[in-house]
Amino acid sequence: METIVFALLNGVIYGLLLFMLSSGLTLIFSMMGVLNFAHASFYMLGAYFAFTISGSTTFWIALFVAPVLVGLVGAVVERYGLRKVHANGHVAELLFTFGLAYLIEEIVKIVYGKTAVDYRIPDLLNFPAFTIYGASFPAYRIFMLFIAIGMLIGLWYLLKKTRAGLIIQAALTHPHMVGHLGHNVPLIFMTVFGIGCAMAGLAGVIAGNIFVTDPAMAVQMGPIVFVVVVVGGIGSLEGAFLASLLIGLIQNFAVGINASFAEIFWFTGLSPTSEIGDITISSLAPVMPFLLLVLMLIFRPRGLMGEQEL
Amino acid sequence: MSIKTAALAAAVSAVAVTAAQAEIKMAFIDPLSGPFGPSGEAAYTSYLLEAERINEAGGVNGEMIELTGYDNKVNPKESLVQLQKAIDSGARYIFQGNGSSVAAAIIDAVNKHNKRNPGDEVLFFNYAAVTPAFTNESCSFWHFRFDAHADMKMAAITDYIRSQDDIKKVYLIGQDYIFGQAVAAAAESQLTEKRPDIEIVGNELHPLGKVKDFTPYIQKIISSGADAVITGNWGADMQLLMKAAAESGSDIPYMTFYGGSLGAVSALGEGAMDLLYQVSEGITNLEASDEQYELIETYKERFPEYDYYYHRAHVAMRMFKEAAEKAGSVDPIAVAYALEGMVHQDAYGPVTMRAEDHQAQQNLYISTVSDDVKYGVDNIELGWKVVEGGEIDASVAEQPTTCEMERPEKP
Amino acid sequence: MSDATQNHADLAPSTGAKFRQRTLPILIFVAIILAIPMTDPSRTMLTLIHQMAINIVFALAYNMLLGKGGMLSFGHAVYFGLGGYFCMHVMNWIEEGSGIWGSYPTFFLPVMGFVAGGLAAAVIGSFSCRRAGTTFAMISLGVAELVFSGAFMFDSLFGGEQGINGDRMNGPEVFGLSMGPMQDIYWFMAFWTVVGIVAMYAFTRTPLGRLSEATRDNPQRVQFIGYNPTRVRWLVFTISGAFAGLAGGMSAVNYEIFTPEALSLIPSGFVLIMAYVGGITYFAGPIMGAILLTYMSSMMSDFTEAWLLYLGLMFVIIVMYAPRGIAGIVFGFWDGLRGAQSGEFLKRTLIQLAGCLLMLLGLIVLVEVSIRWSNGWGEVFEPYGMHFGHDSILTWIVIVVPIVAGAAILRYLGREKEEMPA
Amino acid sequence: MTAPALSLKNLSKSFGPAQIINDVNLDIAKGERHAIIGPNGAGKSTLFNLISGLYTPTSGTVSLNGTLISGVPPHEINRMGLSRSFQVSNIFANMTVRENVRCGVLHSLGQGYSFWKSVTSSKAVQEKTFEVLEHCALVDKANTPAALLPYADQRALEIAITIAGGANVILLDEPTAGMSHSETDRAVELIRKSSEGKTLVIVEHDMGVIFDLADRISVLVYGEIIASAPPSEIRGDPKVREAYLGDEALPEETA
Repeated sequence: METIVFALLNGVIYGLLLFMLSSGLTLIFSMMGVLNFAHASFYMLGAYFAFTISGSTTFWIALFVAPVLVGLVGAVVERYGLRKVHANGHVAELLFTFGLAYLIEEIVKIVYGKTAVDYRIPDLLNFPAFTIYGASFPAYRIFMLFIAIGMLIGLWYLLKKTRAGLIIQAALTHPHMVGHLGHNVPLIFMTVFGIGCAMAGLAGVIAGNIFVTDPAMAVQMGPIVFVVVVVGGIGSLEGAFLASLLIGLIQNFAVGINASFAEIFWFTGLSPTSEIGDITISSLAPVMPFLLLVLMLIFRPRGLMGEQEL
Repeated sequence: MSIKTAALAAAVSAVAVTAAQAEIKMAFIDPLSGPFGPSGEAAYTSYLLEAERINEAGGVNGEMIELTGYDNKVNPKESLVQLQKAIDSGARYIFQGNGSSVAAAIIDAVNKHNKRNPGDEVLFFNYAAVTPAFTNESCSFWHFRFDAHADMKMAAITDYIRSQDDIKKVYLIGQDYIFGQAVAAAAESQLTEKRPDIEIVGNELHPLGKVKDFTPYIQKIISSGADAVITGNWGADMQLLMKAAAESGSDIPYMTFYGGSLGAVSALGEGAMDLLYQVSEGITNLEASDEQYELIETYKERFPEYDYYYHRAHVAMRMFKEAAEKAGSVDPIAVAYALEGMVHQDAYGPVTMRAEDHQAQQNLYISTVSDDVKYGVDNIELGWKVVEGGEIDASVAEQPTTCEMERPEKP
Repeated sequence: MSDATQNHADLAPSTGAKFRQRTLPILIFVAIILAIPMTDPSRTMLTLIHQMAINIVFALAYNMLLGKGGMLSFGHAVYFGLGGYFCMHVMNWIEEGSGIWGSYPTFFLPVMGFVAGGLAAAVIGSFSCRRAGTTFAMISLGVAELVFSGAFMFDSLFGGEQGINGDRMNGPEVFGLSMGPMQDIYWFMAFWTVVGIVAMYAFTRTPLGRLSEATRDNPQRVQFIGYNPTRVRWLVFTISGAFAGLAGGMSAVNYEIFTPEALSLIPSGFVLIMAYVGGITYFAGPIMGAILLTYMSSMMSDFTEAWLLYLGLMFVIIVMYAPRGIAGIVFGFWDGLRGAQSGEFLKRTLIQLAGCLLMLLGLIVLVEVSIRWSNGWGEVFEPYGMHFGHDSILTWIVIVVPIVAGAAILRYLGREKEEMPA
Repeated sequence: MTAPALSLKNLSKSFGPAQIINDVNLDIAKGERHAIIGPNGAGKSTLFNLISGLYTPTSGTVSLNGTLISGVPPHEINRMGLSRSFQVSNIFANMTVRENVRCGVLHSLGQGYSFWKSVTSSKAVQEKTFEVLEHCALVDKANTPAALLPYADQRALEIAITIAGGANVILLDEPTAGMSHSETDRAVELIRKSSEGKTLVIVEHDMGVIFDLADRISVLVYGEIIASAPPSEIRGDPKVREAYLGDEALPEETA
């Protein structure tokens, strides 16, 4: 029972965090056709910016300023980088963002050093929120939950209730039509790219301190975000949301399960000392998202909510 | 960061100044970046300081030591690339410690190199890779270990647990590679032998250096009802484990190999007292000579970011010097023979380099965190203090060896 | 209408042209390989050459996918790694002498890598090659991560963190090579590099090789000449995986160790950069890229800590301004020199070069000064006896002036070109 | 009685709510030159895509020489002897003209997916390539990169690739679109020559071309065939006049 409660709590938080990243990636991809390989690098930038800002001011200022800065960086990258390679097709754009991920990591290493920085959670939130089954649950994680839900509502409001959102939605479904409506398409692209990056940055701000803020955080997060987008169905925000939660929950549930293959597949006579029999579900946790990806590709290539086959 | 590295730069330049007359090239191959970067750097600084002191005192047989650091990112293959580079640049003495997988690869590569390039031999001084096999079935003449291996450290821990009657359930957590597996196996077999009534309620191996949030593991430990946790974790895996334990309000004692790793104590804070235990070959707060205190203080002054932790790095350097002087040569084979069976009078008791397996035998100390100490760690007031009954004599920790060593011809 | 005497043979390039374009470069390459040992290279040099050899074969194998097949993969090291791993196991079987393996020469280990890499690619490709373009790229990334993290679960296959190691000095000797000393390995590397290059070049001349290019350019049309583009992609993927496995086998013999990191995204990314920087539209491009980048990674890292930053910058600049890579620049320069207005062309190129060099100068000073400042070791960037502190005004002049001047020159040239009548 | 070369039975295709092809029935006999005409948006290209296998019909069937081919992937249909061209030039732009044609030749000469022999090793491939090039008057440009060809030659190359595989049913999608008069004449000549002894289905806007070439004409309007008859009858058909020819007496589309 306690395993379930813990896995549920941690899974939802992690899942929402994944959604903060994957929603930006989905927005950018479905509008511009650009698969932003450097998306997780903006997540990393968010954490580092927040570390710097909260060092000289407070965490609360960083919470607002850092994502905005990351968004601005994103907009600059779109305006002076991506736009130039746009003519060479999507693969060239993907390569550009791939190189960008490299660059950001190296610049971060130069500016902040190769090892982790001491980005701490604010003292105000550094207390146990409640205790269940003997383990206390940190208040900061509850705070993360609220931020993530807040962002979710904000995104929903932006897309459904504002004029900008309507244009974005129109652009999502009919990318070629928006230009005819007299809207400045390059400006829309730049804005969407910036907003997507800012959301990744916000995720970095709130996750950098409970995980580790080091130059490897982008590389570790990147592939999982891609998995989320493919599993959810490319271009579908709802799909990305479901896939994020699904992967967050699966990974956290897996950690909590000690059963080994030998115990699960006892009927096959698998020996618990054999290499396969010895594998426990909890040790499978890091592989789960990728396993899910491959299974999805084989059995349901369009993803959870995708409209078409990839 | 800037304070730390300024001092490091000073050390680098101090060693570099002597480079003009350098004769003995040594290579330090360990992580200098990434999650285990601080572990490597903490040891590197100790070596640099000791090399500098030896050079100031006239060097080894009048020759100066030049030590170069190589970053291997705790990756065995990268280590071999760096090892090749080091050998190509003339290094004949290799120091490495972080990661038994790396040490295994280096032992293998050094064996091959020495076989294929007679007259060009290389020695490997292992200061922290403690998988027992290196001085047992896979022992090598070219390998010397200055740290107690996992079975020895576990013997010290289990010896202590033997007297702790309130520990009934033990949880094992470790890194998923040869070292972590060796620790778990040693804990299981030694506990069943010394305390058959203890129940092992969990035996968890997690990926090395990849887990960013240990909270789910800690929650699992708490719900298992364990009375104590035994872990061989080191580097970031140790620090993050403690961070998660502190966040979850865990009050279970942790018996660790590397609780002294950077940042583990400060992660727990006051909560570490009587909860975090470590086994080591010496701690700064032990009664020692003024000379030793002076070394500790010099180190802290030079490298304020780190604590004096890698005492064995100094021991390894000094034993090399003694052996080279005894042999009257810095030729690796001669030095190796001189090291065999050598007894070094150290600040924390004698260190014997056992000839049959090249495993150093030394006293071990179980310590816990206390606020009543001479030297704190992590730049806070808390520091390590030996627990009652925590002085484990070298003979208690000594383990038999299965090593059948092949020796080259004596020069 | 053509006259009756003309026949199909006249359409193919003449024998002379074929020799110039195809045979001659390979002969020159072989001559260089034969000449190198005469210079009595140092161990460091040999280490570097062996790494280059492995990377040349790997980058060419990769370019079969990206350049010739139009498939961008972020996980090609998987096949390199699996091929190499299999070779490590074979190496150990040779050492044990079990079964027929006892009489298998280590010299031919790359053949085993080829087989293993090909098989792995055939299996994985059977589902990943159903898509093309960016989706294929994403899938390749996911599959690579799956294989990489899965590798830690099967220690008997992958050896866990410490990997699998072996000893290449076992099994029967061939060509009188004991495979121990580096000089022996040199001939091993030379042999397999030439075999790899010739075989992969030959592949581009086969029907499948041509179809691979056709599928890259126009998969729809390929369907209507009777071919299944998915099948073409799958076959190309398999063969490319096999050659990556061959390179893995070369690496297994060279390092005598394989660790799961060999399957990870880092080598996958590096091979992509090698191939792309070299120039994916030319067969020789990846060779140039492999040589240059191996050299950079091994030598530049001794000169500057920021070499990865320079690498990233170079990659991004090439993606933005020279998508045909270094080979494109070299061949473009060659064509320009031989073109009608070679004088004008040379002048333009030189000015362009000057602009680039100026910008590069400023950039290098900027990076080097900031890396030293950030390290905080108190070290100062002092090239050629000059002194650039991060706090001196001179330093900032040396940074800003060349960058602005260089940018201005390049901009001016760019404008001039636009105004030129087409 | 031999089966018709192509037979469409109750063929329908819809995309979502939009019904593009509606219950088309059409038999095309072997050796017939059949033209399909109709206003823009009538579904001519969709019909071609259905026949050539690019789309799967929503309902109904397509048979080639009596064999059911609806639902069969395009490359297999091609191997069964049906080849098509495209409305916009759909060639391998990075290859030379000769290489383009050679790609088209490969499969019919049993080269399969082979990667163990050189593409130049087969004499049959070389000869057939030359023959096709000669047939389409492209020999002089054989070594020109396809992307650099003049427009009319690109169209000729499109036809060359289409016939290179020796298919006996050939679908041409507006082969003369955008050509000048003299170029059109040359193209018609080429088409006539290429389709000798074969079944030809052609979509065309140029009525001159149609009435010159076709044995029979089908008129497609809003996804339905409203008439199918020899040219002379079509000209006089009041339904056709009303639906199609009425507003543009003899439409001569310019590009």
